Amino acid sequence: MNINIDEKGATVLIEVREERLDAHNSSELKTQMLSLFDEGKNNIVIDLKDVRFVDSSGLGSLVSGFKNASARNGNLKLCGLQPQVKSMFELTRLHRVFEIFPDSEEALASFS
Amino acid sequence: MNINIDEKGATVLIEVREERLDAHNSSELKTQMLSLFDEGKNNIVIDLKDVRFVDSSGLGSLVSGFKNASARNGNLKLCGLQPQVKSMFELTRLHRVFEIFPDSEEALASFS
Amino acid sequence: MKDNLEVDIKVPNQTRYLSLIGKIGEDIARTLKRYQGDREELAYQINLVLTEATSNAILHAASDSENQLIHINIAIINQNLHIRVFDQGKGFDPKALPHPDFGDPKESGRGVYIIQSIMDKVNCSRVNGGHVLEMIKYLH
Amino acid sequence: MKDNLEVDIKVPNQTRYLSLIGKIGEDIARTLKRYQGDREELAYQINLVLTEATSNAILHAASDSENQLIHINIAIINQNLHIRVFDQGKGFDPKALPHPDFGDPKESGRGVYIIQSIMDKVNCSRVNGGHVLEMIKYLH
Ligand SMILES: Nc1ncnc2c1ncn2[C@@H]1O[C@H](COP(=O)(O)OP(=O)(O)O)[C@@H](O)[C@H]1O
Ligand SMILES: Nc1ncnc2c1ncn2[C@@H]1O[C@H](COP(=O)(O)OP(=O)(O)O)[C@@H](O)[C@H]1O
Repeated sequence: MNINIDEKGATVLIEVREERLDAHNSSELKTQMLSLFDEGKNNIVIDLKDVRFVDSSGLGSLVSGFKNASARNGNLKLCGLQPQVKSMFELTRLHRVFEIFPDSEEALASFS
Repeated sequence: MNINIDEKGATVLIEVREERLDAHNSSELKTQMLSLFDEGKNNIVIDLKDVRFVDSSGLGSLVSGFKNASARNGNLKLCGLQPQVKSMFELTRLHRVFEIFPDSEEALASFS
Repeated sequence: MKDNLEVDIKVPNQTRYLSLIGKIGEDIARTLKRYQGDREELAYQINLVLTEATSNAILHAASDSENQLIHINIAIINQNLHIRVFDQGKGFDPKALPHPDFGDPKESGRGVYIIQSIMDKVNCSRVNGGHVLEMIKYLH
Repeated sequence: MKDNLEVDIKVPNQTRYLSLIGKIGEDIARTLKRYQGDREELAYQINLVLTEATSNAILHAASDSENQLIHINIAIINQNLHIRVFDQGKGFDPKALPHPDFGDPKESGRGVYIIQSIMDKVNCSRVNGGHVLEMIKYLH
């Protein structure tokens, strides 16, 4: 999976550089987040701007990250959702669960 | 077929605004050129910059236009060939038949 | 009937082929002659339904053999979209599944809900020693 | 064998479906697991061969019926690409066709030449009252 992980102060920015976040690669994203949690990094922004397609497994990996971050008193926020990806969050009501920002700058700023 | 026809002095610029020039739409391009010849417009530049795919019918319509223009003491020149489209001209040796330019500006300038 | 079409796909039992199957679905959506709605929205929906149903077949109902092929059929019949995904599993009743609990979001359990939200008919039935999930969407 | 796959397509006898068939070919090229060469070049080539062979079936060998479906089969078998295009025509011998005259370019007559340049084996044979053009490309 093509992924970019960048520490921005106390927050970690994960850029998913894939066209699809689906049952084929979502477990890799989960694993990446778990190793961040292991290192005590519990504030995460996931930038989905390159992602054109998300399925229920992709959503599941984000929910997993969100729950793990919250359980550790951190947070997981999203940004860069393309319109059709956004619709997926609405269909599954997950837009009420995640804080969603237009871009990574705003998402990162919200942590400070 | 999505096509743009623009008179630039004594030369006509045809922009093919389609991803494919193939057996489905090439006869339309031929018809368009025939009506230009009927109006006495025999110097033509065809800009293929939007065209990602050409098949043998697409090539055939360009050969038809070239022969008609030449028979009327005009010329038909090409520009904006994407690399894979260019390979098609090489495979069929048509790169030796047509004058091919990088862009429409250079192709139009070559007429004056 | 005019404008009917059918694409039948057999690929290895592996998630790396989900993207191929989804893309074929998108290509079909973009080719539909008489569809009045938003084609790009339909393309995403067909991609999604194919991805969900096929990954369920791989995850919940694959045969043991690594070389077993997954079988998917996509057809336009009388302006309706028919998607069938065949598997070697024990089948399940889509209508009996609980809706996801929106108040307490879980990691899994959204696939069939998504399929049912998009398609007009969803039905699982026995066929040659396995099952087929049959999904229909009316396009007119 | 591992990584075999098969896509079988039936579409109306109309050139507007050429782009769908070509795109499915491109999608397959981009999914191939072990291909070492340039995938985008292969994608164009498969798109082209499918387009040429299918438009020939539509133009030279279609049945009279407007509702007749065109039948195309694309398969990866033991890392070879097999493309078969079925038609209702009288068949022809690809090897007997003259090469295009490069010195005196004509409007038509490049389709089969292009197919033969790209594919390693090209063969036309009788099948159920019509013919099939069978084309193979070795991918390894
Ligand atoms: N093809 C199938 N064969 C057997 N059971 C299935 C199949 N597809 C889905 N199921 C059952 O339906 C349940 C719900 O599926 P789904 O909504 O996709 O969520 P998830 O796959 O995340 O559990 C699965 O957990 C499984 O028990
Ligand atoms: N499917 C087919 N059935 C019968 N004849 C065919 C078929 N495909 C090609 N041919 C014959 O081969 C000739 C050469 O085809 P091709 O190289 O594609 O050029 P074009 O189609 O431009 O004539 C055709 O003119 C036709 O006579």
